[in-house]
Amino acid sequence: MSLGALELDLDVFSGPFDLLLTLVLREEVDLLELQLAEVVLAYLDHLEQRGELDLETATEFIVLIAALLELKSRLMLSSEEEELLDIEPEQAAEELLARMLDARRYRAAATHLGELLAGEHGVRFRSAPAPAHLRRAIVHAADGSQDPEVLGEAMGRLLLMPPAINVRHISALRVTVGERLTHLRRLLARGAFSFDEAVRGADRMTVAVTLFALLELYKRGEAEWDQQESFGEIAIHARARETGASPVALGAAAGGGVSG
Amino acid sequence: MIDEQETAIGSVEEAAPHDGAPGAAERAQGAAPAATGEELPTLVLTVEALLFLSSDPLSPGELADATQAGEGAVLAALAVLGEEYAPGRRGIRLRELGGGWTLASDPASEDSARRLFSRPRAATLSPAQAETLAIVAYLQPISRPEITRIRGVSADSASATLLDRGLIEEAGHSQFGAVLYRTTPQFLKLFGLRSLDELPDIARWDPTPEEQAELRERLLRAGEARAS
Amino acid sequence: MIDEQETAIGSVEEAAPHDGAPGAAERAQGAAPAATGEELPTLVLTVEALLFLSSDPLSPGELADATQAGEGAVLAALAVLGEEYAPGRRGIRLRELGGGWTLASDPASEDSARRLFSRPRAATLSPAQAETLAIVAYLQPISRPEITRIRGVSADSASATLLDRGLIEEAGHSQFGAVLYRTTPQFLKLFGLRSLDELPDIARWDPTPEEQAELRERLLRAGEARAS
Repeated sequence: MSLGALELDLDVFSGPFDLLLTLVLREEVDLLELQLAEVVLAYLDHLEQRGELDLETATEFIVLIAALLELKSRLMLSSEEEELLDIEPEQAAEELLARMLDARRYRAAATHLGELLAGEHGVRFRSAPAPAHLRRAIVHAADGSQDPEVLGEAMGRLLLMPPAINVRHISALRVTVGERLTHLRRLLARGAFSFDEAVRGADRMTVAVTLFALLELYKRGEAEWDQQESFGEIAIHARARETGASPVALGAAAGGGVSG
Repeated sequence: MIDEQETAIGSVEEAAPHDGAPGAAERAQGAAPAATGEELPTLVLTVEALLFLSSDPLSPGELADATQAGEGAVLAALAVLGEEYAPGRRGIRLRELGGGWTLASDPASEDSARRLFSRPRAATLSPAQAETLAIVAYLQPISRPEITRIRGVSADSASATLLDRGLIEEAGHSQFGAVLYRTTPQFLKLFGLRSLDELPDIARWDPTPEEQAELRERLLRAGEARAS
Repeated sequence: MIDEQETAIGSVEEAAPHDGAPGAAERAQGAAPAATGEELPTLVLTVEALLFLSSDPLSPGELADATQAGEGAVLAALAVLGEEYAPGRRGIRLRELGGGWTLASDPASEDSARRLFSRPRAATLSPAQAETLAIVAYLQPISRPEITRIRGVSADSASATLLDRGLIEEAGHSQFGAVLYRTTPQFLKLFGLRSLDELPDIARWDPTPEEQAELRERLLRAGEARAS
């Protein structure tokens, strides 16, 4: 069973789930009008009818619905919420107010344009190629006026693969302790390193999982670490197996060396 | 052709009585001295609008279907229009061609038309048009659905404009019945190309040249990724 | 389709020279002179033919160049045509749109037109597209990031559709390299506007001072709640 088999009959949309996603991404269905709870209920009904749970499909569904939820919450809040958190409430309010007024103005203007367009309903224009004998004159005047490079460029644009939709922060759930263990072992093999280095550029979930992996390494006696102060840098190094010395003592010694 | 037209008008005169009110009204108006203020029957106006909009000749049958009027009434309407557009009365003529009727500009305006069309225009292609034209040029013959798949967005208005400007034309149908497009000789002239072989090598703009797949396949893949 | 057209027009051309005499005869024999009314001046006929041939609106300047008449004479000719095509008189209307003059069908014929042409007239806009278009119309030239900032949501797919439908177009680059957009003459044409000046002042949709004050109050309370 795939998610494509999930048929929806909602207030604002009826059809397959796949299509709904496409329409949402193309902004042809307004996410704000979409009751995501209805989608979830439809999915549960669907599962019940099927009488079986395909884990892979279920995972896919959860990831997608989570993405939709997040998208929707961003729409409902504001896209630059984080920035706003750093400024004074009055400032934030002014900024928000300005934006809301702008949004309101252009939404009203959009309605006006919609009315103009509706007012032109039934007005059609003639669209026919110029008669051949006149066209001949046109062609002659325009011969060689276009640059073929334009066509090559257009093809280059079309060949470009679009960046994948970024759901890294959602699929982070897929980061496993096992993967992070492998990652840490690889770093250990090269020598000492800091925790920051191990998680550079990673999202919060990955950082958390990496920490678990580090604990696991410690438990297995493969690595140990040292932190000089709380929130300070964590220096990690391989445990010297032969000596069997106290991890703390060794850690302190190695930590000094790494902290540069 | 003129004879045919006259015949048609003749038959309309005969058809008119069946037409009842509009025909009679029209004739009554015809007698009225003032040129201004005369009202043409609705059917005449509708037929005029349809002829205006269509780039191909329309048969009385087609006009009757579209207006949901009888063919006799349509012929009567065409007769009225024939008078309205009698040579010399307007800049547009009503002509009968291959069993259909069409509006065409009066040949008397040809010199002005030539000047109008040969004026230097801002002829640059929009990105959508350039993309659509490039797809047709490199992959011809190609169907509109396929162009849409490659672009990831509809190419309807762009291809309509290109057809309109005579840069692409229809080239039969695909096995699935979709209209196929190819470029025209006019396209080659406009771009200063002697043949399609002179189209620029895409390698220069190719973002992933190491990939070996066919151009068409790769375009489709990228297009689908864009659309999803 | 194009081929048929070419053939058709070819045959018209051949027929043209013979037109003179029968045309005159027809005029003499056909309608009584009174019904025909006054003959329209040649310039009016030529302007009518040019408007018929051109799929874009033509400015008085363009018409003057093509007809080699003065702009004043062209304006007078347009005024005569305006009477000829006064609403309700014909199936076609003369409209001033997008900085020029163009012929368009009378909306009264829409039902028949829809039956004749399977392709429906331009679809309506989605709310996202209408909003994006409104922002471009009022703030042009404007970059996509700016549109996104105002809307609070990405405008990528909406602007792609608007580009494809020829309602907006690229207008160079901002100082930061972002593509700028502006509306097209096609936008004016389809929305029945003579020029952008016909768009109402955006301030028209400002909330009243009281509404603004209330909104501010509400926001402040929310902000304090969050900060505490």
